[in-house]
Amino acid sequence: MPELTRNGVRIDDTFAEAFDMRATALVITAHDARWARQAALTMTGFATSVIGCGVEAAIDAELDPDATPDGRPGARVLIFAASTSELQRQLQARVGQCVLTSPGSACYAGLDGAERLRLGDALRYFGDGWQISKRLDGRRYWRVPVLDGEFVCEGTTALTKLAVGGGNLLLLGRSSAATLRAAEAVVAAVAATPGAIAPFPGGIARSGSKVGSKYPAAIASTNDAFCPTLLGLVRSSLDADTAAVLEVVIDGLTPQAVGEAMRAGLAAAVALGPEVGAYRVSAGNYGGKLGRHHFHLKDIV
Amino acid sequence: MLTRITGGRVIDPAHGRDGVGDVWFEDGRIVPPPTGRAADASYDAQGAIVLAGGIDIHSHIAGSNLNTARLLLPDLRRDGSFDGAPASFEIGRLYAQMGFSLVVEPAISPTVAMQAQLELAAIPFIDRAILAVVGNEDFLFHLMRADDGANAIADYVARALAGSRALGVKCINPGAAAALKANARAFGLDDVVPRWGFSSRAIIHALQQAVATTGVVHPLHLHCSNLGLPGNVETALATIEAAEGRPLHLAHLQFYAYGTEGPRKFSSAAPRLAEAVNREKNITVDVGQVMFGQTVTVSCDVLRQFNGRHSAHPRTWSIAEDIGNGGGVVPFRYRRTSFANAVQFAAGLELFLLIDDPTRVFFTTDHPNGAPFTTYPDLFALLMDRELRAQWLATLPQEAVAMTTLPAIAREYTWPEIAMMTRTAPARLLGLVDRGHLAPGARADIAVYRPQADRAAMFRHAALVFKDGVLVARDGEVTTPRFGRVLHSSPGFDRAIDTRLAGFFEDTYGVPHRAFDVAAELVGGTEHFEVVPCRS
Amino acid sequence: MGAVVLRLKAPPPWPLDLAALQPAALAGKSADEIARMTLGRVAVGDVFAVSAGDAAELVLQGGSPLLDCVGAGMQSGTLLVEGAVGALAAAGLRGGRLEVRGDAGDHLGGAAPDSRMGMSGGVVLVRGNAGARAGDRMRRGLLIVEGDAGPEAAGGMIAGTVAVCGAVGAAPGVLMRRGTLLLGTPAVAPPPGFIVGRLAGDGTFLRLLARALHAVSPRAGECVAAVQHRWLGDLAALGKGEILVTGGQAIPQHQRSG
Amino acid sequence: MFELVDAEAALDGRPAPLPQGIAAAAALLAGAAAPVIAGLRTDAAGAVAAVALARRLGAVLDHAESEAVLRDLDAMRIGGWIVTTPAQARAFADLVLIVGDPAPDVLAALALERPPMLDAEQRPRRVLRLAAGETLAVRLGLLRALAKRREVAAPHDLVTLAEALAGARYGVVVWSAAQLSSLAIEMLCGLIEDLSAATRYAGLPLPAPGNAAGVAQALGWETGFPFRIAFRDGMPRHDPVHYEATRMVASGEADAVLWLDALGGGPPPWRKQVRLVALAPPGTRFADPPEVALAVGRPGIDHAGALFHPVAAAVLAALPTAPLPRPTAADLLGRIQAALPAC
Repeated sequence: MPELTRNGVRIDDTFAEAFDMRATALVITAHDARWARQAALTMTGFATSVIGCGVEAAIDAELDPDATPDGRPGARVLIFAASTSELQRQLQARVGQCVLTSPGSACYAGLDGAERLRLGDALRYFGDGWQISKRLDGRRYWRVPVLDGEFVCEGTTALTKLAVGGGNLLLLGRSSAATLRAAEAVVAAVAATPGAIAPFPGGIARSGSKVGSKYPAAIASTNDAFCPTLLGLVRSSLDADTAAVLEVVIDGLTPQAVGEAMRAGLAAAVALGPEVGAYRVSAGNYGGKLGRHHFHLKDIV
Repeated sequence: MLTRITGGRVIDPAHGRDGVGDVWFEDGRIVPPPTGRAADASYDAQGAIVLAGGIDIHSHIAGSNLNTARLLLPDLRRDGSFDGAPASFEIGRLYAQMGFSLVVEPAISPTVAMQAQLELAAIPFIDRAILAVVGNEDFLFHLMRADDGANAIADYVARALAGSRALGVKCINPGAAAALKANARAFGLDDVVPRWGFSSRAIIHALQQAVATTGVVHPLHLHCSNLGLPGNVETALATIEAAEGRPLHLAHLQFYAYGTEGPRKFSSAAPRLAEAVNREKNITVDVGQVMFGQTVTVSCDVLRQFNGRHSAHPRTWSIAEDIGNGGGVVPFRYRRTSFANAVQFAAGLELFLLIDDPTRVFFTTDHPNGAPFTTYPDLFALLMDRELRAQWLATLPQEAVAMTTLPAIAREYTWPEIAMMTRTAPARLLGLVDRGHLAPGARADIAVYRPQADRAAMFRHAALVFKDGVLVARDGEVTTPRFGRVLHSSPGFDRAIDTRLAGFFEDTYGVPHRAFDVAAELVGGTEHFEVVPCRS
Repeated sequence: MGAVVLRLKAPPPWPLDLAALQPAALAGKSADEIARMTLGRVAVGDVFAVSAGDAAELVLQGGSPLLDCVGAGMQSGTLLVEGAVGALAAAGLRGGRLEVRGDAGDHLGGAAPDSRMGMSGGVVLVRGNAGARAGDRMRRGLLIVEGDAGPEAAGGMIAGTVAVCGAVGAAPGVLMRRGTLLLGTPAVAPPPGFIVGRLAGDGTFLRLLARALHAVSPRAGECVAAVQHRWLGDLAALGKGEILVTGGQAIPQHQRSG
Repeated sequence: MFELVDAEAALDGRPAPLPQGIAAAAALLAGAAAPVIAGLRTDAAGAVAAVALARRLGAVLDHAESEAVLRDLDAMRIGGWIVTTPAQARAFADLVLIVGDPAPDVLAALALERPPMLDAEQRPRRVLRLAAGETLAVRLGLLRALAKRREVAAPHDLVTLAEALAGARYGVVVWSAAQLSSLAIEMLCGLIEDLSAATRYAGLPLPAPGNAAGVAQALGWETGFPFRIAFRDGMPRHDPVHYEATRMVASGEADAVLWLDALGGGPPPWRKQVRLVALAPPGTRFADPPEVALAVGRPGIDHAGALFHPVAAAVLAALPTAPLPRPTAADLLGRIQAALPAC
């Protein structure tokens, strides 16, 4: 595999293979930033991978009061799913269980577009007939009576079918600590990129996976080629001195957003250098057979 | 003036005629081809279909309930697209364009007959008739208790026909309107009218017998109980059984063709009903087909309308109680996207297609209840074209289509069947000897259709329409208005019934009974009316 | 070219129905074509000096209480009246924007003659006063009266928002089913059929409302900021409407048993 | 003051033969830019003839009592209504709520002093009254809220009334639209609707004079609309605001009026000068002589006519009580139409 080196960091000539996804965005507000963040974190919890959670979701940005519809502090969250129906189902469940319940919260569309998902339109029934609809400036809001006042929730939010999931960077380090530092730097860079998120705990996945398994029931299993403890037992992609590998998975509302996030993440990893962070960066793919979006590391470095 | 329509395919099932030929008429009547005389006027019908004028046995074209629909919904009519309740003149024009020459308004209570007759007098081009509604009046129940019940009821029914100048007898959800006055909200075949204790079944029997006694040709025209409710096929089947072989006409049967199968507990039970109708030869039916779009339901089934008022679209209604039935007007929009409406649409077509005998199933939408009569052309096209039906079905909710057998039905109506269903058979059902056919002596009510790829367009605008030998419409344009006749029966009765009616009405309602009688001199004089003979 | 401008040449001879003068319909018509349009017995050109335009924007220069049905049934575009209008302005309005820089007559934003529904979308702003039954049977949209409104404002309202920055006449919100009536003049007691309700503690909805109104009328936006009371009714009807009221002393919270 | 005496016609107050009167009427109407056919106190045939003439002239049609009729029709259109007839109320109503002070003749037909004729138990009727007035709509609103068991503050009399209303088996609410605001009628219809959830209630809107209800019916079947219709290009248009005859005369928009009053209800209500053709029974007094006055027969008195029967609440034949060979309104209108110049 030809190699490219930047700031002493080896960059594999490979590509991240990403897939089309359905996505939406929400703006969640509250009295203060803390409770806005709390509602956003709760509704994006257990949303690491579509395989096990149905959706992948995370906070895209925290918003100042002047950037939200109601002039209160807020957070924008992005939610990705493999199908529109699953996205609708999860949206309803998560906003209903995690935002409607959170003190002082309100919830608005975070995306414009013609195709819509039901938000307040689906949740209004919690009002048991006492819910009130109000259309202002062409947007419809529901006011649902709750114990601390009213839950204000926009009727619908937009759906995008241009979203992409599965952008990724694999960070290979000579120590566990250095690998984690590199991954953290990548996550911070992705977080600063609008329209892209890194799901998984803190944005990092240590359980990078491959498709299939020896067990017929499992559709994915550990990516043995990148497991340091299996070096020598399997056909490995690792070097002899690789101590640990971490993956940052990136979902974006557009292919461009994923590309930008990967570019920023790769730059951050490179900036750390091979001693402090990763000595080598790679990416996960399935030979180009499964996803139509290929982000070649040599193009974004 | 001797007139000849030449070279068309003349279809007259009454006389087994179906072939290319001429039709001659003079002085308003069909005549045999004359020898030694040339036609004064001749119309070329080569390639066209020549039929007698169409007859619609059940269409709400007059009366205070329909007029309420007009006054209730001026906003719907503003853009000209709403045909649910056209003005009287327009009714005549639109029917004439389609080649119809007689329409029966089937629901006029004798207490509001005067206005209905005034309205009929304002409908040009076509002949008209009303059916008089009985079956919910306290006076009838009073007679049912009397010693001379059967005779008195026959006299009363004959008296009602005379007073209202009606052709036949209609009975609408017998007993239910009376029960509603006592706050009943449901009423089935064997429920009884509070205070009087008579069931719907008993009222139907009494009236069937009365109609037979009067000699009126048209059998009791019955609007059954439980209209529109899921599972009401059982009501319709029980009613057919209750007729016990005596003649009975069931109106708008589609509205009773509902089972409770499927996930939504609403399905078409039309095949079961069709089977029963095929078996019971004493039964005739009209369909009351549903077509999609805005309409207004107008019915003397005041219980049904009272219960259905909250499904109004737009959200307005008039429920009016009166001596006997009263009436309700509830606007409604049948939607293609609605599961229930799609099942209704399919169930109607199933009835048309599964009832074998075109002499016992009649062509109606129960205008405007299932759809305005201006949808007839589309309905004709659907009956005659399986492929067109498939196209329509493809636009409907498939889970609704699955609740019907319509996709599997291959039958396509032929021209002779259409002629039988809309000309020959209705004339017989109403006891008319000189209408509905093209043999010498018949009235020269003739419709000529020029076949074209779009069958609906063909039926919408008949190429030529003659009424009593006068050209009244040509390719959709009507000529100078002229007026047809109003048909009615005139059975004899014992005048003693008048005394009983007078006493009951003046005391109970504060109005002398005679005040309700139609005054012929105010609706065009005696020339305006034509008596249809009773069986002797 | 821009907006179509109609300048009133002289007071109308009698009440004229201006519903036909829809901004979108006039755009692109020549001055002659517009002048030939009829308003009952008179031609537009008899009453107005016409200058044509190509935008869905209509300006009426000069007003009169004899100009009825201004913007009635309008679906899009903008209509600006530099003067007063008569009855039924914005009646049955479905979209677009009407601004009246003067007073409006009765049934502003109400049901068009022969119809059962008031305005069902769009934005209406009246800088002056309005007559009786403003917003009658309104179903959707935003109607702002910066001055006073007559009796039965927002009567029979189905949904939508009516804001009256000045005083209102008797029986505001009568037969209101849903919707919001904002009153800018402090009032002390709810009208018959309304009970004293509560504002939501977080005020989120008021923030949204203030923002939306402020964009059309800063004065109306300020009224929202001053809202202190919320009355609920009309209990004779569905009872899911609200009257939002600025300042004043509210009567004590209605005590329910249990 | 001018009184139409028993001459066939009068031109500017001077007797004239009928053909001359017809010709003058036709000429006057044909020359008008905005003619109005008003009054319309006539039978069904007169109304039908008036529609034909209006269609021909491009005229507006309005009835002297249309305001009251349209108030009732509006209430029906806005939220729906449940109504009954006086004949039914007489037979079934065990409770009658009389709102305002309706004309006593129809009330008498209800025989309120007797039990409902078809009530099995023959219990006496309960008769309740509610005064009309400016605050009626508000009071009715409170009554409705009470009837829905909502906790509104309301005067004691309304609380008592609400309790009484709930006890009826077949309640009838009687009103006369001429005395009530449209809002009050809407409230009444709503009250009846609310009460009908549990028991039976129906409204009994009493008809306005001048056969207004009968003429509304006739205009309905002839044109599809009630009063305040204009014809443009032969097509009817209905606008209750702009086609109000009184307003059109007051504003000067109408330049000729055919005042049709075959039922003897009196001259036009307006003082404003407008060119006038009057069809009225002999004995009718006018402040100023109309340009053309034609004597017309009275349906139900001089000749047979179809009129709205206030107790049956239906259009019925009214046979003449004292037949006289006077022309009917339909005759005269037909002759005027025939005398119009060909178009």
